[in-house]
Amino acid sequence: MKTKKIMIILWALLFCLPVAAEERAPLANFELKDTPNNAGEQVEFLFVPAASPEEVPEFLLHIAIGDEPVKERRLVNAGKEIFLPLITGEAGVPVEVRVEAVMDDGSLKNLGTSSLVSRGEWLNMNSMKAFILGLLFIALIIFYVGRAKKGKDLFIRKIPGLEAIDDALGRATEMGRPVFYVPGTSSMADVATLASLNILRPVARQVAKYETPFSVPVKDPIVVSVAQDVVKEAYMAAGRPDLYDDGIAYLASMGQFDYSGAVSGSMMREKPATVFLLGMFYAESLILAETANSVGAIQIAGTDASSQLPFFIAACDYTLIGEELYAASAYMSREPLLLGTLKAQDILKGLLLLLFVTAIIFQLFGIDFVMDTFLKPEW
Amino acid sequence: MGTLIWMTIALFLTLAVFSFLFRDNVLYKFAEHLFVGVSVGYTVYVSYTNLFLPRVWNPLRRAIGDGNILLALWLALGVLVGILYFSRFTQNWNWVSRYPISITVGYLTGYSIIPSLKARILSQFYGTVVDPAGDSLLNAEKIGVFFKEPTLHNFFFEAMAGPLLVFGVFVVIVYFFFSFKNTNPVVRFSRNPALVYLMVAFGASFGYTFMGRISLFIGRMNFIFHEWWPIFKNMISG
Amino acid sequence: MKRTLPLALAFIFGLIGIAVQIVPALKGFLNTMLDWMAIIGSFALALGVSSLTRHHMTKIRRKHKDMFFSYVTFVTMLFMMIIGLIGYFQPESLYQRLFGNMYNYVRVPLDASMFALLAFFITSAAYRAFRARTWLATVLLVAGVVVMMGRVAFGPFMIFNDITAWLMKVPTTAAMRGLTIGIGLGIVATSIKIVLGIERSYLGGGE
Amino acid sequence: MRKNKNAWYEKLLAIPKPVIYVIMFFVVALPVLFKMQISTYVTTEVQLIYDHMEELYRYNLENPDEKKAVFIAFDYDPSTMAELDPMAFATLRHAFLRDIPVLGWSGLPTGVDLGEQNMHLIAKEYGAVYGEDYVFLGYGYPFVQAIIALATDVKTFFASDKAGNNTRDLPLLGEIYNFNRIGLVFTMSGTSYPESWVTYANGLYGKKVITGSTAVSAAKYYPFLQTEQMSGLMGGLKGAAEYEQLVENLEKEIHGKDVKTYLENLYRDKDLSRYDSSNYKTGFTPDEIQLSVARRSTARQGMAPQATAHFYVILLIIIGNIAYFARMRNSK
Repeated sequence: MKTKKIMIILWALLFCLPVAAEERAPLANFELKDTPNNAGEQVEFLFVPAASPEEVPEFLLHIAIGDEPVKERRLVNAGKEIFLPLITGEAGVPVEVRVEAVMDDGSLKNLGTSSLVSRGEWLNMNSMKAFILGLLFIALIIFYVGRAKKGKDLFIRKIPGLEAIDDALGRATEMGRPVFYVPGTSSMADVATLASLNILRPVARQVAKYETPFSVPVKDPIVVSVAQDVVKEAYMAAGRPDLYDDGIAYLASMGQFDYSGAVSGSMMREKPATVFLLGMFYAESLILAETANSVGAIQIAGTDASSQLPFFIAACDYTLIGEELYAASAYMSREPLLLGTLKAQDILKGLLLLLFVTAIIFQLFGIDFVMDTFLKPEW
Repeated sequence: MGTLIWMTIALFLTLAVFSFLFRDNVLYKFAEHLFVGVSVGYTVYVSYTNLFLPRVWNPLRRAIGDGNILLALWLALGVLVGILYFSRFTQNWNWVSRYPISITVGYLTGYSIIPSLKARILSQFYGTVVDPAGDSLLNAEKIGVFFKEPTLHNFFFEAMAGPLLVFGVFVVIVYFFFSFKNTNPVVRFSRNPALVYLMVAFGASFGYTFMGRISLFIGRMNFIFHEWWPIFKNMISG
Repeated sequence: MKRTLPLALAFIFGLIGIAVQIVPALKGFLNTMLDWMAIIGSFALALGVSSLTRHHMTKIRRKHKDMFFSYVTFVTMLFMMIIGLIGYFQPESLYQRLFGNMYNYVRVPLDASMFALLAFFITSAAYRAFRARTWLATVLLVAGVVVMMGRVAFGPFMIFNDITAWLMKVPTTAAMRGLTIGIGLGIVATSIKIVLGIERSYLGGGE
Repeated sequence: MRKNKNAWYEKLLAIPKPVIYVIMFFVVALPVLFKMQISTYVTTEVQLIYDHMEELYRYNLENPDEKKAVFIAFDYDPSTMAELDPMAFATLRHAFLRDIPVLGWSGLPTGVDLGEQNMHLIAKEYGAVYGEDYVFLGYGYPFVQAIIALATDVKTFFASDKAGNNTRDLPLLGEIYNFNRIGLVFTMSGTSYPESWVTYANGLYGKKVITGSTAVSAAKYYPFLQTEQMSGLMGGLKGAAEYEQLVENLEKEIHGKDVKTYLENLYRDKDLSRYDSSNYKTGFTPDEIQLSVARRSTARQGMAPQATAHFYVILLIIIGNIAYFARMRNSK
């Protein structure tokens, strides 16, 4: 008897189920999620409307973040999922979102709430791949610097632009005309500027030895002081502190085109025999290079700005292409420390190329593993 | 009338700059030095109003006002470090200015490492394995498109585009190896193809940019003929 | 003090620069750090102005034949600073209008005209460089001319437009990407050298 | 190798720079001075833009109570104005000609004034009323949040527009305040903003995105056209000139051949109280009419000197090479 009753109830329930399920079919699915790899300053609200736009044209969100007053936002039902970043500002802030459906007759229907406390992570996993690659690079550098210090001879191929420096300086001396050195038109934030200052040192030393007039017009105030130090030390190293003057490296101007106007003007007036254009350049590259050509100077240019390389290639006598600018300080000084890093750089490049080729081959067979694991940058 | 005077000044300065194309002259010298003066004066003004006031002075005052001693101290420390630059004006203490320089250089170079590895290395390699849509660059389907419909367009744009791109990236990277001797077969083999890729790229980029540079000059000519001249004409005619 | 401390500072702040990117909790600190850099940089401006002043003072002192123009630079520089700052504290005043006009009718046209000089320079550079001296120079020449034609192609010459699109999409992208990767490695190597103290030229370079 | 200094090829090889420059000057200045125009060939990617706008116009005709708007993002500043202004003008003209409502903002702080100014400038030529026919919201910052705000209600993001009006008081925004009623998104930019528009407006909300870019960055957007993430593309002055041409043909069809008379009579029979003089002053001075007419062909006028300059430089290169080969042959 009892069993029969239970059976009836069960049967009844079973028949009711589709009805109940239909009633409980959500009009929308939504969820608050913690944004990974951040300091908890933001959480995400993922909203997937399930009802058709005719049935529910709009949804109404009540967003409560921390102690702030509750904000209302209308969300139009376009049948697409929507992803809403919510700014919490810091970790540990409670967030609550209550969702109501605005039915086609204008009535509101509560769909429930989702809440969470924003959380910060210790490590940004998105940067880990790059970080590990950086560590590998450091390890390689330390290894090869050690080898170089032990006196292992490290081969380095010829870089024509750098081979030409001595001749170009000699020519200026013979002609009795000055040498200009432009260390790019960017600030210290560009590593190319530092690479250029690394080359400035041997150039300045040579210039001091030859007693050639020297001029280093600069655009950035911090670069001026560094350039002054570099030139001063180089003159001392060459044994000619008497020739040094703080006016050798000077600030010509601070804007892009006023700087190039001022430098071109000086070039026209002082007629340098040799002009170095090394560092980061923007559109002004060609103004400087063509003016130098007009006064008959030998131009040795080099930049890592790939958009300016075509102009240097077209207008200048010698051009250090991209990476050669960075290799220059090792090339010129032949210091084991610097040569070691250059070797490490090549080895890393080789490893990356190998990885790249492997990834391509695997990808051809439909295996994304290598590519996704090692190369995919995650932001 | 006032506008016309200012526009005439602008016209005069424009022509003064263009006169440099023929030779260095008094007009250009004047324009050049005026430009430097105006520009540096303007930079100082902008640095004071957009940098010093909102990012140094106001936060410092606010931090002190709010009792946020830690932030105030940190900002004050920044000011102190900045003041160290002034040591360059002295004879014996000018090496002190190396402190702010090494802080700036150290921070900025350290900061550049991870973004460079990501944006300039990893994502460039990744983009050479698959295109933005996620298709392999060495895609057999695209080569198939060519065999189905063997037109020149399909050959270059579909079948060969991916493989040639991958090959080009490879040889150009190999070209910039510094510590391998020329006898290395891979290095020797990739030398000429790499140079061809580089020269095509430089030539094409040069030609591509030409238009933008001409636009700039057209802009100046428009100013003279379509902005300054009508106003000037209206002035003298009535 | 003269050398070790600066190297140590570069090392410490280099590590901070790396840390702010891999530890999200330091994000707030990142902004403070950027403010710090801005503060330190704003003091360097004084160095810049003094260097410029010195350069022109020397010209005046040595009675250089262009000393008149050095005065031009001085006067306009001071003029811009003074009217700019007065105008900033007295909005809507004559000073502010004057400053605006100096900007719009002096600085802007000078900037645009100097930039426009490139139209001439790019022509003379093309004339000089685009010659079939060697086979590589021929490649440069052909690519350049084809793209230039493609940029203004019309009617039956539209084929050049297609070739241009292909040249930009395939070989140019390939070469630029190869360059970018190499440059990226160069930047990282140089940065690591500086943080580790292997490269110290920026401190003057003496041992 | 003995050089024959008087040979013709030596002279050609050593053309002095000033000569090259002077010819260049005239090659560009003369077409500008004489307002030379060359007929433009309309490419598919620009024709697409025109077709999308016309489609929107037909939709609005069929649904007069549920009109859809065009959204224009002026994501550029004075440095790229020369190339992008003509695109903005043509787009605004097309919209006002077809009575399509326009919403706009700028994603760059330095572009805000420019964008607002341009909107009023073109609106004036068609008697469009601020707040009813068009609205300029201001500075869309932070950029991505601003785009996402367009998915909900842009009025909550912009409590007031650029001019300081409460956005809830603007009748246009009462009706059209989110992507549901926006048919097309235009972005004009020399930056990478169009990519963000594609990611968010197209990727998340399926909006048609049309890009106007500088000549230099146009190349990188072609892949987006192929995948239809972008629904049209204008690159540089050339793209602008094509669209300008299409819009001018349309205008002639609607307002007749003589734009001058149309402009002179525009405000004659209108109720001037609807216009707020802080946006623009109704009526035109002869100077303004002249400028308005000239502005209708800025891009096409730029095309002629563009083309002549290109041909000039190609000619120079050819001369240089002929002379070079002649020298080679003679020295052998």
